Amino acid sequence: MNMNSPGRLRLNLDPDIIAACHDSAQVIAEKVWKELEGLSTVAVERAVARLFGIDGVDPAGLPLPNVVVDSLSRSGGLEDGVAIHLAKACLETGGEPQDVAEAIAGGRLDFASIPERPRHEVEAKARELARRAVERILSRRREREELIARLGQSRQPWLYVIVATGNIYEDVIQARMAASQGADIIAVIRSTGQSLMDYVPYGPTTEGYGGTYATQENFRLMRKALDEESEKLGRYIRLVNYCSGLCMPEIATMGAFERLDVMLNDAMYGILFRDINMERTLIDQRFSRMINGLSGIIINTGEDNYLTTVDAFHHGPQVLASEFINLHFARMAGIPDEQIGLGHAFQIDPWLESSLLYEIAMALLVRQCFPNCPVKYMPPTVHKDGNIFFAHALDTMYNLVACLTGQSIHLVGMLTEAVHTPFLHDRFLSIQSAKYVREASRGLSDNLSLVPGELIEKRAQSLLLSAKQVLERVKDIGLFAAIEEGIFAGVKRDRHGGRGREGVFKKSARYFNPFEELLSGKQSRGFLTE
Amino acid sequence: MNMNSPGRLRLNLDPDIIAACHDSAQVIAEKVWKELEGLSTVAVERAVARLFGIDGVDPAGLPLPNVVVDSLSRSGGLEDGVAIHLAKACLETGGEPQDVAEAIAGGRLDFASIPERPRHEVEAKARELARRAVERILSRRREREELIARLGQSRQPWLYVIVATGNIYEDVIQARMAASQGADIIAVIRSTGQSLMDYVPYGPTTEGYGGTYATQENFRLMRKALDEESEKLGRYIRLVNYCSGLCMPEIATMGAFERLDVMLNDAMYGILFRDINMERTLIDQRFSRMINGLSGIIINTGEDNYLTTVDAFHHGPQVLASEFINLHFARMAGIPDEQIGLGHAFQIDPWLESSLLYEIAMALLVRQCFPNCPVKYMPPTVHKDGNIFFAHALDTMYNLVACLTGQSIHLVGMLTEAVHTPFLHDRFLSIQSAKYVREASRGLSDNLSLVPGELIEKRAQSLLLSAKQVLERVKDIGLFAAIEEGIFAGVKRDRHGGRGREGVFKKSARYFNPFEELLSGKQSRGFLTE
Amino acid sequence: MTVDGANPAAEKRQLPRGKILPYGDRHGDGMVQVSFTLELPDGPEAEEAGRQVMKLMGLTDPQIVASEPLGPSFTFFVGYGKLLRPVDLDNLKVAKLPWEKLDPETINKMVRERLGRPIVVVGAATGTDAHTIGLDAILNYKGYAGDHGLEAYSAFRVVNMGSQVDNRDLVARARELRADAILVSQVVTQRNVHISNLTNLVELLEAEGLRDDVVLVCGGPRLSHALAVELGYDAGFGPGTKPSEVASYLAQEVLKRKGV
Amino acid sequence: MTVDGANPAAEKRQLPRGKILPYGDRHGDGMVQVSFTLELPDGPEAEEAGRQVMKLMGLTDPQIVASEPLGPSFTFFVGYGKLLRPVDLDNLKVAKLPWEKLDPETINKMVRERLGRPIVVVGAATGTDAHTIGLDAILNYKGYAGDHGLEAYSAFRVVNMGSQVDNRDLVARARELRADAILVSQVVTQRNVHISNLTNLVELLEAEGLRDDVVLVCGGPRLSHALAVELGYDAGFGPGTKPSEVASYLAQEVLKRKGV
Ligand code: B12
Ligand code: B12
Ligand SMILES: Cc1ncc(COP(=O)(O)O)c(C=O)c1O
Ligand SMILES: Cc1ncc(COP(=O)(O)O)c(C=O)c1O
Repeated sequence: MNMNSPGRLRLNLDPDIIAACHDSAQVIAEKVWKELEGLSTVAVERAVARLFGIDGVDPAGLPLPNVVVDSLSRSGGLEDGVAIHLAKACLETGGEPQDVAEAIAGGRLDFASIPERPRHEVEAKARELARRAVERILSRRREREELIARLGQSRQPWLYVIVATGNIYEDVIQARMAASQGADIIAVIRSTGQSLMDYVPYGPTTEGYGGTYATQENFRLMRKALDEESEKLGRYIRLVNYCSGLCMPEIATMGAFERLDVMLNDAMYGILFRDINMERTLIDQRFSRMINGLSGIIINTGEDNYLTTVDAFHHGPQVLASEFINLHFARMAGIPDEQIGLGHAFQIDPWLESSLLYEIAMALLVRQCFPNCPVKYMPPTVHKDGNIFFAHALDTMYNLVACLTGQSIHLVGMLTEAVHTPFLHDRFLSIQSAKYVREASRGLSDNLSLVPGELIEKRAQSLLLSAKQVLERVKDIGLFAAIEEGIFAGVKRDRHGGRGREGVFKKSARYFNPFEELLSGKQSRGFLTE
Repeated sequence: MNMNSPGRLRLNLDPDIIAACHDSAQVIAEKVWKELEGLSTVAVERAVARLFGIDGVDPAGLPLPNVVVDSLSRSGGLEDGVAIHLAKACLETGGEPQDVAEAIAGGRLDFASIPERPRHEVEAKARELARRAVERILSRRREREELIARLGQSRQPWLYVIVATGNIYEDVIQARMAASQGADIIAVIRSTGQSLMDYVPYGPTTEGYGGTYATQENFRLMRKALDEESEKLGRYIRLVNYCSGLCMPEIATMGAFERLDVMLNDAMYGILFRDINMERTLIDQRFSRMINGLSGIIINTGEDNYLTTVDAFHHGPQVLASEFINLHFARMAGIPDEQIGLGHAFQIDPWLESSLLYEIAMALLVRQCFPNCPVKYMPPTVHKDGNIFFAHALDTMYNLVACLTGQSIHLVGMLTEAVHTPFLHDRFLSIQSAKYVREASRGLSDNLSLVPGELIEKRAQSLLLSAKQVLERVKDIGLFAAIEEGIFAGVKRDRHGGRGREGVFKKSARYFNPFEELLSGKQSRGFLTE
Repeated sequence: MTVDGANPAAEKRQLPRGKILPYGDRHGDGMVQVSFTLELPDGPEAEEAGRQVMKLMGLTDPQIVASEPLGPSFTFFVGYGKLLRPVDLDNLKVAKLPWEKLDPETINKMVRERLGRPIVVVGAATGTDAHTIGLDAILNYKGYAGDHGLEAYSAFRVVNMGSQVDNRDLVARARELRADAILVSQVVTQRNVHISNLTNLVELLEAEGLRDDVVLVCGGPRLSHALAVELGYDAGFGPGTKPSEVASYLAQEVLKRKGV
Repeated sequence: MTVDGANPAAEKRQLPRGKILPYGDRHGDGMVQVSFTLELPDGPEAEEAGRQVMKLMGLTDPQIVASEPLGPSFTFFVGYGKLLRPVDLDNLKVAKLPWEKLDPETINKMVRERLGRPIVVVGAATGTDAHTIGLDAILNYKGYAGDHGLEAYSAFRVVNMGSQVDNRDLVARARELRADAILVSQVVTQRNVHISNLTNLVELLEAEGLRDDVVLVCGGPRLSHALAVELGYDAGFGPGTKPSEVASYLAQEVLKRKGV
């Protein structure tokens, strides 16, 4: 990973304050996990089913992982986890998990009617199935590493653009063009509403709104196209999709199987922005991140969304606090810092005097607090309106700040942000301007240093101090209460409210998830060198 | 004058080299003047006629200053200068110079037939007429100073835009709108070709190409409109026109009478870009600058034009050398540094790696070499094409450099530069973006300092050193030979070639120009405090 | 020898009264900028096709000033041309907004005196739309651009259901609260998803016999009063709407309906 | 329960063969961006007039997405709409360039062998046009974009008269040099000043009986071959022209005229 750096442009920050932030955030994350350890969710179990190789839909169109989990839920076995029941069924039938799932969907098999077996035998089978899954994922990961070694990749900041036509075939066209124009990372935005669906759609899709459904087939089609472009262009093009929503772990699994490179995965986004139940989200994020970590996928957190919802000038500390928390949740799930792409954004009112100085302060602060993270910088959006020319000028200044402050992943802003999801040429124009700024400003941060005690440094120092205070408060009251209080993005959620709550269940004493065992506590890098 | 500064962003420059540049440039300018002292031009004489109050056209449409000078030329008296002949005619007829001019135009009077008078009497009359002219100019100057004191003005950098519809009435509309959008300075671009006309058109005009004719009536109409806007907006709006061409001193006079605030006035522009005879231009620039100086007008030099003609990356030293020369020509004509707006530009190929660093180096260098000059910074133009969106992004970076490096006069670039002279909304969009950058970057240069020995500083130091060498070479061979060699803008001109050469004449022993006597060697500020 | 004998009056090439053309740098020049992409590789053929697009838009003197390859098979164009077909100002149909702007005190007073209780308002971002900022701007105390939201008025009792609200849930809630008005926000408009969402709500209300009992209002950045009326709403509010405008409308409309 | 059953073939809503529409984010969506100014104060009336402008341009679903006051009496609009009138590719008239691209050696050899002397070329930026960069790019040794100018060829003898050349002086010089070709550059185009300049040169040449003796070529950023031919020139070269293209054309055309 060629980590970008802000050169000589460095803030003078108190390392003790940063350390204190880390300490608080770690306590916050650990406390959450201690409370939730005894719970699992339908999404986690469906992900296990997928990891075991189950895919496809029943005649009614219901995805087989749902069929399996629903069936197990009806038969009362869900509390044990789907893994041992599937393992048992495989042993019983001699088939693969997919065969079991199809048999269940076809009404030819019923979990309840499968006779018990010795625990160690069933666990061993489950472990074997899990190891196969891990191997499948690692082989995609190695594939990525080989491609990068062979084809190379752009210098950072990497230019990241979205495609969002709603139609995977149009998306493919647009993505290919974007790559040939200079994009390094292509994100396929999901259709509005997918995050609230408690299943993952199946097959190629052509009818999304404001985005395209995330399906494994869509992932595959896009990955294939981008692999072709990568070969053509002689540089590896990364593919992104979204984990958030009611299906975080399943989508993480699909991403791992289809060699996605980056996934939006935020510990709290679902709670705050989709009104998904807190426990559900926090359990799901953990398992999904274990898989993201294993697959070598860079996760991107969603703090930028706070800044679209509340005033960016005043909410800097909350963003930073949330980044510390997201980081520690990710580390706990075994993701190394090199895969933790914390998110932030350029969203201060452009007409505020010295707004650029505040943006630089925040961007440097994030860069310096998380030196090993491939931080992702989001462009201005809220303060754009239909004046596409002004929006383009605003993006240009944003581009400069992205380059000057050494951000790693540079999401390219669109001049038509306030009008529509990007058109083919919107992306061209935005990439052109971002490339110009990237090349023209090469070396700038090595030529400049900050004057101590001036606005930029003072602002950064005060943001850091406030973030520390926010984190201490969250540590004191716990994350659940903090969200109930509306500390993040000004959004208040009830611990027991929100969608998908019915999908949370208490693990039985017999509960077994071989992936927990395999992946827990390990940094994903470990797997490759094992 | 609230001079802008680049804050903490300062280059480490060797003051001895700067001093050496000044020395060479002063020698260069003095040498030129020594060679030309014995010459005058028809344009200088027409300007004297205008200063004496002659205006209007004859029935054929020929401006009366031309009628007077042509008539004198025919009668063989031009070598004495127009002043004494006019003074004599006034004494003879008891009328004003305007009456004399009309009588000559009407064939009722003939210079040759006016009897001689004692020299001291004629000179005294000429001095009296000249003092009235000076008073007329100073009263406009005081008016400006009072308006600024009462209404105030923007903080620098001042936003400067052009209007160029070809039609003064449309120009007035566009200028009013531009002022209300935030422009601080309005320049009325001249029609292509006016600079080659050996007379100044008369009256309001509506048919220019790529600009509007500079006429005294057009100046008046625009000044009036901008005064109204200034009152409405509560800040003084400056008006600009062009001195260059075959009528430099006449237009300087008209500008002084109509309270223009800024005039493009370059010692060499006419030679290089209009193929006007060297001697003609160098004599004319001197007299025109004496008037500009007196009237409190800021002059703007045209080094930016070099960078549109030859590669900006390689020709930095020539630009700087030319600025030193222009400065010393201006100082010799009695203009204080506070009125010498040296020009330069952001014109390096945007796709050159680190181009922005080179632009910053050059902009800081000019700013620091001429700390008391209201330097004028020109936007990118050559590297723009019909992609108006990219052009807008380029201008945005230019805007930042203008603010960061403390330029005083910020000519706002147009996104449609490669397409047409600006439309009403082009100006709006460009001003909007320039204002955004100005406000957003407030204080930035106080927050940043340059890392010594890095690219920006090294580049600036090497440009300065090369400029010194260029100046030494020009000093050695003289300015005429240097231009013949094509040292500036890659353009070679012959000392005895070019247009308007026939308008240069040798002064007789009886030559008298009361303005030379009144203004020579005096810094214009002196007049107000006298 | 003068350059021209300008005459300001003659010069103002006035169009016929009530007719107007786009303005570039001269009255009546008709100048328009366009940009678009064609699925053709860059080259003279594409450029000619681009010019034809401009002709199909009725532009005189079409000039393609930039053609940028977007990849092997698409080209992006920027063009300038003259639209010399005037707009007839006299025949413009500008949807008149059916209320006048009142200040908060007047609204509060008028509702207190004439209705005797607060107007009950239920608001939601419906369907899968999760954009709440616009809705909150209208409803929440904080308001928008220095103008307080409906919560700040004694004249309103506000229930903000938030985002992603199913139309059925919204209707149920409105019935339960005996709401006087329903306020819907729709921000995502790709493939007209807002139109189908909005239409569906009207159908539900009609099916439940509730349509006439409520003042039905929608808002969002791509909505206008004209479009709202077309879709069967009583009013619609577009970008930049201030809460006090909505408050003025609701107070006047509800009181009118109640006949008080 | 799946979201949709996409079918890539069916999905490609192909237009009839040879017909093409602008492309925003889907084949055939017709999306076009426009911007323009109207001489009206900002407000609902102006916005409706803006929408009418878009309708007059034949745009379906016209959306004004920005309206910015430019001052008290002008408003600037940005809009998006759909142009659903297809361009007919089969009927495109693309001015075919009447020469093929040759390399410098071929040109030099061919002129040496067939004409036996260099082709004499006089170039100028005429009228009051002082833009010499484009003309110099074609004529001077240095050339343009890595391609040498005509001076670099043994096949040409180049006389570059520079800028602001009066058409009469140009004609006189061409006669004096017995020029085979005249090359004119015109960059300033405001109010079509280039058109009158170019036309005037043709008239002068005709009046002097010289028109048929020279290959007459013009160039500039707003010129095209089609326009040049329309104005009575033999060829025209637009933005981005390389000197070798001009050299190829001149060699072929002059040799053809001379019948060698
Ligand atoms: C902020 C934002 C978000 C935030 C929303 C946070 C929140 N809590 O609301 C987040 C990051 C979560 C988000 C997510 C998405 N967004 Co969003 N988002 C925006 C953004 C940047 C600003 C919108 C905004 O808040 N404007 C400020 C408010 C005050 O203005 P307003 O909504 O117009 O409201 C005013 C008026 O319209 C009116 N009004 C509005 N509602 C109502 C209701 C009533 C009753 C009344 C009377 C008046 C009224 O009054 C308000 C005050 O004047 C816009 C782009 C832009 N710059 O406009 C994109 C944008 C709206 N988003 C878009 C999309 C596609 C999405 C996603 C679907 C993308 C994805 N697939 O992930 C997601 C999913 C959201 C979902 N399921 O709906 C698109 C919509 C494209 C289209 N035209 O269909 C836009 C235009 C961006 C783009 N170019 O792609 N988004
Ligand atoms: C450089 C420049 C100048 C320089 C010129 C220096 C010089 N020595 O040439 C200076 C600063 C002196 C200048 C002055 C003016 N300029 Co100027 N200038 C430009 C600029 C920035 C670039 C033009 C250029 O050199 N392009 C690069 C060359 C290589 O491209 P090209 O000319 O298109 O040439 C290529 C082809 O067209 C073709 N070609 C061109 N000529 C010929 C001839 C033949 C025979 C052939 C075969 C091919 C050929 O081949 C070339 C190579 O590919 C443009 C804006 C822009 N970005 O385009 C404005 C621009 C052309 N200028 C403009 C104007 C109005 C002026 C002035 C009149 C303004 C004023 N009133 O002061 C003055 C006066 C000039 C005059 N009397 O003509 C306008 C013209 C508007 C219009 N469409 O009418 C422009 C578009 C700027 C604007 N938006 O206002 N300018
Ligand atoms: C972390 C994260 N997840 C997901 C999304 C996308 O939203 P949705 O959940 O509707 O797909 C975003 C949007 O920016 C995000 O930041
Ligand atoms: C110093 C100077 N004078 C004059 C002009 C204008 O040219 P013209 O001579 O055509 O008026 C310029 C153009 O930029 C200039 O820089």
